[in-house]
Amino acid sequence: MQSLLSVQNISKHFGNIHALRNVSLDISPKEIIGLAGENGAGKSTLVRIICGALSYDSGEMSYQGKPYKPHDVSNAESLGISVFHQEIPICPHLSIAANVFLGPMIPSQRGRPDWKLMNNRCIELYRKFLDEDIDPTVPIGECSAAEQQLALLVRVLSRNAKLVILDEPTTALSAPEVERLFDSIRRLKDEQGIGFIFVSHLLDELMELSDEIFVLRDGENVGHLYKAEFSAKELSRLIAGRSIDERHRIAKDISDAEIALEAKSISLSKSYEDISFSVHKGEVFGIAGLQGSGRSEVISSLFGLPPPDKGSVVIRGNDFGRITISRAIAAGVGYLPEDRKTKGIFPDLNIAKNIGIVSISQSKDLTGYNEEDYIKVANNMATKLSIKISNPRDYISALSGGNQQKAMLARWLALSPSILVLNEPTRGVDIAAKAEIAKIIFDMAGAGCTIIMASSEMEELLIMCDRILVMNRGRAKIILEKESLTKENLFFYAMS
Amino acid sequence: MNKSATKNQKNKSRIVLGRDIGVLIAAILIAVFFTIASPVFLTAYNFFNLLRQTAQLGIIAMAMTMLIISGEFDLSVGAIYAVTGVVTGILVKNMGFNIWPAALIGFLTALLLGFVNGTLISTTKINSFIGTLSTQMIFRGIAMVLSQGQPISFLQSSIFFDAFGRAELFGNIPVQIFWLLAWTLISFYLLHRTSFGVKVFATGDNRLAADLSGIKTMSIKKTCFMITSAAAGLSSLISLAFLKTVTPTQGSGLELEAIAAGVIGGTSMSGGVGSILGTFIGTFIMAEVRTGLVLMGTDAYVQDAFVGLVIALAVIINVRFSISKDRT
Amino acid sequence: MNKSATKNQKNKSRIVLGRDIGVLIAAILIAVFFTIASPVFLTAYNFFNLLRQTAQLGIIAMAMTMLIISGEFDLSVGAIYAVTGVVTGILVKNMGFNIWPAALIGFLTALLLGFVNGTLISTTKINSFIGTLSTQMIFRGIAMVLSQGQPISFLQSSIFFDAFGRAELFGNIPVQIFWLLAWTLISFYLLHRTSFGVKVFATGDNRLAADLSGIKTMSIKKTCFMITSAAAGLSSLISLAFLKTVTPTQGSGLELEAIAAGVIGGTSMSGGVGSILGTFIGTFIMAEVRTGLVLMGTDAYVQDAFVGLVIALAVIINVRFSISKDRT
Amino acid sequence: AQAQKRYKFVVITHATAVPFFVPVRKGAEDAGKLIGADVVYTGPTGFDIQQQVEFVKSAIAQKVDGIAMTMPDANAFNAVVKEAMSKGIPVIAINADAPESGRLAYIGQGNYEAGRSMGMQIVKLLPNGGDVLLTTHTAGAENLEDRIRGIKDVLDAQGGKFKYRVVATGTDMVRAVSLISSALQANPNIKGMFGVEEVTGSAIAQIIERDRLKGKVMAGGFDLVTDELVAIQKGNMQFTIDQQPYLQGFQGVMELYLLKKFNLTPCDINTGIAPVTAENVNEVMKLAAEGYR
Ligand SMILES: Nc1ncnc2c1ncn2[C@@H]1O[C@H](COP(=O)(O)OP(=O)(O)OP(=O)(O)O)[C@@H](O)[C@H]1O
Ligand SMILES: Nc1ncnc2c1ncn2[C@@H]1O[C@H](COP(=O)(O)OP(=O)(O)OP(=O)(O)O)[C@@H](O)[C@H]1O
Ligand SMILES: [Mg+2]
Ligand SMILES: [Mg+2]
Repeated sequence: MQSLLSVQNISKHFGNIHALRNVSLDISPKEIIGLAGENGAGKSTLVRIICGALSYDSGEMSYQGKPYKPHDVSNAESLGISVFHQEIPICPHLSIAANVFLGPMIPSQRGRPDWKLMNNRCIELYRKFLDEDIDPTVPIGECSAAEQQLALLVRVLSRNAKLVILDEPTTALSAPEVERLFDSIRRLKDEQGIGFIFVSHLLDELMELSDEIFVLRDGENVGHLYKAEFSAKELSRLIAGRSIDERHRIAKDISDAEIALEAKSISLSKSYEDISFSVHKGEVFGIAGLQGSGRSEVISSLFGLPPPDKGSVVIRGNDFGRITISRAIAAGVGYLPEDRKTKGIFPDLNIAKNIGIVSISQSKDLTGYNEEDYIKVANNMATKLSIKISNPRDYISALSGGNQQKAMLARWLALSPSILVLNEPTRGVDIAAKAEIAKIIFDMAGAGCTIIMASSEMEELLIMCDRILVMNRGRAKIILEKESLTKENLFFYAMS
Repeated sequence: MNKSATKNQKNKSRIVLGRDIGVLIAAILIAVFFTIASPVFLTAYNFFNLLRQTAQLGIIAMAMTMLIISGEFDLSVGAIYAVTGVVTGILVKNMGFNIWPAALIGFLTALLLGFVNGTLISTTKINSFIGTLSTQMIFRGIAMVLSQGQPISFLQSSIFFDAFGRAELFGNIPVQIFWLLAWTLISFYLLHRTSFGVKVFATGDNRLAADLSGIKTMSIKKTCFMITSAAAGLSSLISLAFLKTVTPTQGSGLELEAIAAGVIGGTSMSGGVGSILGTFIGTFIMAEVRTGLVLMGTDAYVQDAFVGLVIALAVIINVRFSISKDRT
Repeated sequence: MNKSATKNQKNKSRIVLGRDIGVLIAAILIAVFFTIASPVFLTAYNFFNLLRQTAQLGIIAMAMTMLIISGEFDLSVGAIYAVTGVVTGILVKNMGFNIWPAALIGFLTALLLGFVNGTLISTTKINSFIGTLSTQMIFRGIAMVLSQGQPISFLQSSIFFDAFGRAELFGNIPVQIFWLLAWTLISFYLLHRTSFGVKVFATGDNRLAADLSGIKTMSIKKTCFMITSAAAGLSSLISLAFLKTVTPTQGSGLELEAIAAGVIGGTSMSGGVGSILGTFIGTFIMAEVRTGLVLMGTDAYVQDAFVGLVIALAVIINVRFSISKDRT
Repeated sequence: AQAQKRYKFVVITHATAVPFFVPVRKGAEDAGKLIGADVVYTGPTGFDIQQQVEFVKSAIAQKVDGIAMTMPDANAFNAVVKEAMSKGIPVIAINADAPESGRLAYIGQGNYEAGRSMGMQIVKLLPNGGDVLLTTHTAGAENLEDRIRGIKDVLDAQGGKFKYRVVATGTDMVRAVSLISSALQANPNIKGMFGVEEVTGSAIAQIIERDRLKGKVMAGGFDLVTDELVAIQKGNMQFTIDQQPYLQGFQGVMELYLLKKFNLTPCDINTGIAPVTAENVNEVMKLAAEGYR
């Protein structure tokens, strides 16, 4: 069969970073190609080159047998290439329908955008791809991250494309949503002969969906596996360049350790109601639940974002009626936000300042700031957490996603907090880094730090936590521990 | 399910009028206040006076609103306003042109300056505050040099002056009001009823997202700059026809007023949010306050202070209003 | 290894001087140009002239830079400058105060107005463009009402006038230059060598992230507003001492010049990026261009246009320069 | 003796963008041509004393042969004028005077005087007094405030016959027209409207013409812009005050030249204030078009 897109020896550099070196890839119609690689391997760069958003230095592409050199995004789109981008680029004030149909050619009638048609089409598309009913006129900025991600997925799937590229499309989705999405993808592939390129850090997803997997490392092709050759072990070895030992949490019995944090019947209107739990010193406590279950609202409330309206949070015996960020920090609580880009990093500050910022924020305004001190701290943390940095004076944006995430953790670890609240600690992070972050968390817990984490990846919670609170529609369903801590239980309580 | 359904109802009403209703109420309240304070406020004469003021600023403010929605703004608009008038003036006065072609050339000059702004900002990606501040100084210099600092008067009569600024339709409606309404309709249609409008919103809302969906954000911005300069040109011709005179210093400060009118009307300085009707009412509020204060006999020294106060209040109310809506 | 080593070298130099080196080179090139064009340019007399001009604007511009880095800016700074002078003036003239306490009260008034700005912007979260545009009008109104539109002259003599604006140190160095240098050092220390400075950068770079790291971004912004108003107050006292007169209209347009000076010096209008030295040089460039054009005998009408051109060029060069650096 | 030294004189005004100063500039440049000297006209675009001082300093740096400048503040220029004089650069005040500064002479007639002159015209037009509007484009602008003060002093001296109100409009003429006509509406008893500069003066002319108030409301303005002169021709407006700015620039340069060349001591010249009325408007118009008035 004639190949749909063939990429040959593409190279691309940004300044003195070689993002891609002689990368090649081949995809036929009716085929799903998996694209794997650690953070910064060049996956998104390749995607952006294929869709015309970036130029490249050398190499060739051909599309449907003809030489292909897109000069911009709309050019690629008009040829039937449609892309879901990793950064979830939405226009928050526009409606879902507008975001779905946004482009150089907005459906219109006599020059006027045809909202009726778009709204109706939008409803149909959601039914078809996701089996969901929605109101397409809601401004998308008011939707959750998952809903936004779904909207952009509907968008790419609706374009009648011949080649669809999905760059980490599932990071905000829950398992059932992922399943529905995968069903649609398979259906489109079979019924319409569409080719897919699928980028993900989750090996299970990759292996489940893909027909072939290409692996990139440091901007180069390092492997190409056919379906029959798929194995998690081999894949992770190719991605990381070494074998990764995934460690499970060896559950400890800490039930008689002192209580570090206790939530006493906390509620937040429209988010969650009457949640109680207590976490012991040195424990890793997980909070699970589907999107919209109130999981991330509960965990961010522990850091005052916003504080619960009712109930109280007791931290090491101190009752914080209303908990605020500064009170939480003073009480030794650290918080890792779920969205690194908008809530975590300071793109124009260097790595040392990014790591040192919390201790800087806690020092008096007129304290002298000596960069050398913070460079030392940064170097220290870099060794401890094996963050790959060449110079702490570089901007943090020079780091790969996984290393940025470790730097975010380092920000708090530098203060040796007694409680760490982690919201999606490994979102968008590659498997090697994920394993390392898990190790860091275990070490912290071993040293007596209390960890409370929320994640949309149930597997991750199962691997890492001593106990898991399962939430469903704003309410606590159960706290699973020891023997009851199984995948089946987790799913059962989360979905019931 | 139920919850999200009621939420949707609310949202729908917002798209149609919600955002503008706050400003509208403010405009009415202010009118009521001044009517009580001064009996003259609510007369046809005064009303047309108000609208005439609204015309000149409003045409520019509505275009500026589009530009702000697209994520930029233009501090040189007052200088473009001056250049248009001066170019037209010297063509007529020193070079013996007929007023019609002279005005056309003046208008085209405005477009050209808008093109310069658009190209400067969209290709170098410098911030529009500083970019258009510098072109403001340059354009103003052009007006000064061309006119040698002198005002230019038009002594001849031509139907041009009637058509653009002097005629009174149906006996007492100043022709400016016709231009204002025409421009409002065109802008409204362009921004709220065409694909171009949707692209303008998208560009200002999230440039990256717009780029990645294939919208040529650079050319959208450039077009918005040119629409703004066209508005400055038109407004300048209207003022020229009305006054039969132009000065090289005219229009200074107009840019800030135009931006303020837009923001009072609910336009967000960070782009992606705004409406033509809101700006229309915003401009009307500015004129109301200015005129009302004069009618009440307020001290000349505090008038601007009051206008400032009203701007601050209007914006705070609008922000509160839209925050509380957005956060539900 | 080798590659990354050279990269590090580059980075180090960037942080120490890199960002400012571009502006410095521009300042030197401009100086060379004017020295060739006019022999008077490179004289001690003219140099001190330049620095004296730099003093008044520079003090404000450096504070404004901090404010811009924190993510806001202040259009009311020229009005605060006027209020400070007027308050001091009427205390001395109408109420018989001694100049020292009068100046102190004037200065405290400036701080108070800065506090008003800071509170308005940080609690209502309205955009600082429109927020401080409205307080600009209000503050200017206060200056007008207090002075009844009249200038106020100081006839007495006091060491105050020498200390702030009239003395010449070592025979020929105007005392303003001392104030400028003192303020530069303090600002430099505050912004680049204290925790406060890092918090300012963090606040402007990513407010959400700063909040989550425990920085009280609201109070940081408020403090920056007050530092800016303190600068306006100080600068106003220096000018008052130098001229021995104040007018209620003084300082109009100062805000735009201060912002422009900062941006020429590499400050980013979107916050999180900037430096005191850069702004110092930026202010110096503005003074150089103004003075150089006068020395060359440029026509009065085109001077501002040239200044605009230089601003545009300086900013474009700076943007190019820093884009290519940032993205490597 | 040295061969013909070419003198260089600088004329500095406090707001070069103001049309008022255009004849000042022309007068100064004409004088320069006449005597074969270089005349540079400069100054801040908008009113700014601090900046004006810097312009003077720049002139000193250039070691020019003389400075003719406006001094719109009683004390602000004292130091810089002394500095110039001590370096052998003669300084003459034009248009606005600061006697304490140590300048050699003053050429012109002040804004306060001009205001008084307008006040007297108003009294002549409205012998029975009444309500009048005084209009200004910028409240607080020094020169305009002086004129207003002059008018008020004359009107106040009429024993309470006059009631006046100051309306500030901003420099935009369209808005000026609107606001002034609103003010007129608010008080139907108004007998006269008088603008203290050309913007509101022209606006008043517009209103009289548009609302057909010719003869019903007296009107006057400042400066010799075409709009006002035409209005006087048509009888819409009764007078405008001319400060003869050409003379200020011309004589300023002449006196500097005579001092340098023949050591003739500069002396004050009253350039007079010439109200332009229907009687002399036609000749003035011709001269104004040529830039002399
Ligand atoms: N616009 C850019 N300017 C400079 N460097 C860039 C740019 N975009 C990407 N890079 C660099 O190119 C390399 C590849 O980045 P890319 O985003 O393609 O990685 P990725 O494989 O998608 O990683 P992730 O799994 O984190 O999404 C990284 O080192 C990144 O820092
Ligand atoms: N999905 C959507 N996103 C954004 N705006 C929308 C959407 N759907 C409808 N609108 C807006 O709602 C309004 C009503 O749209 P609709 O197409 O139903 O009205 P219409 O009656 O056809 O329009 P008109 O009033 O111009 O005749 C329009 O202003 C349109 O812009
Ligand atoms: Mg990436
Ligand atoms: Mg990627």
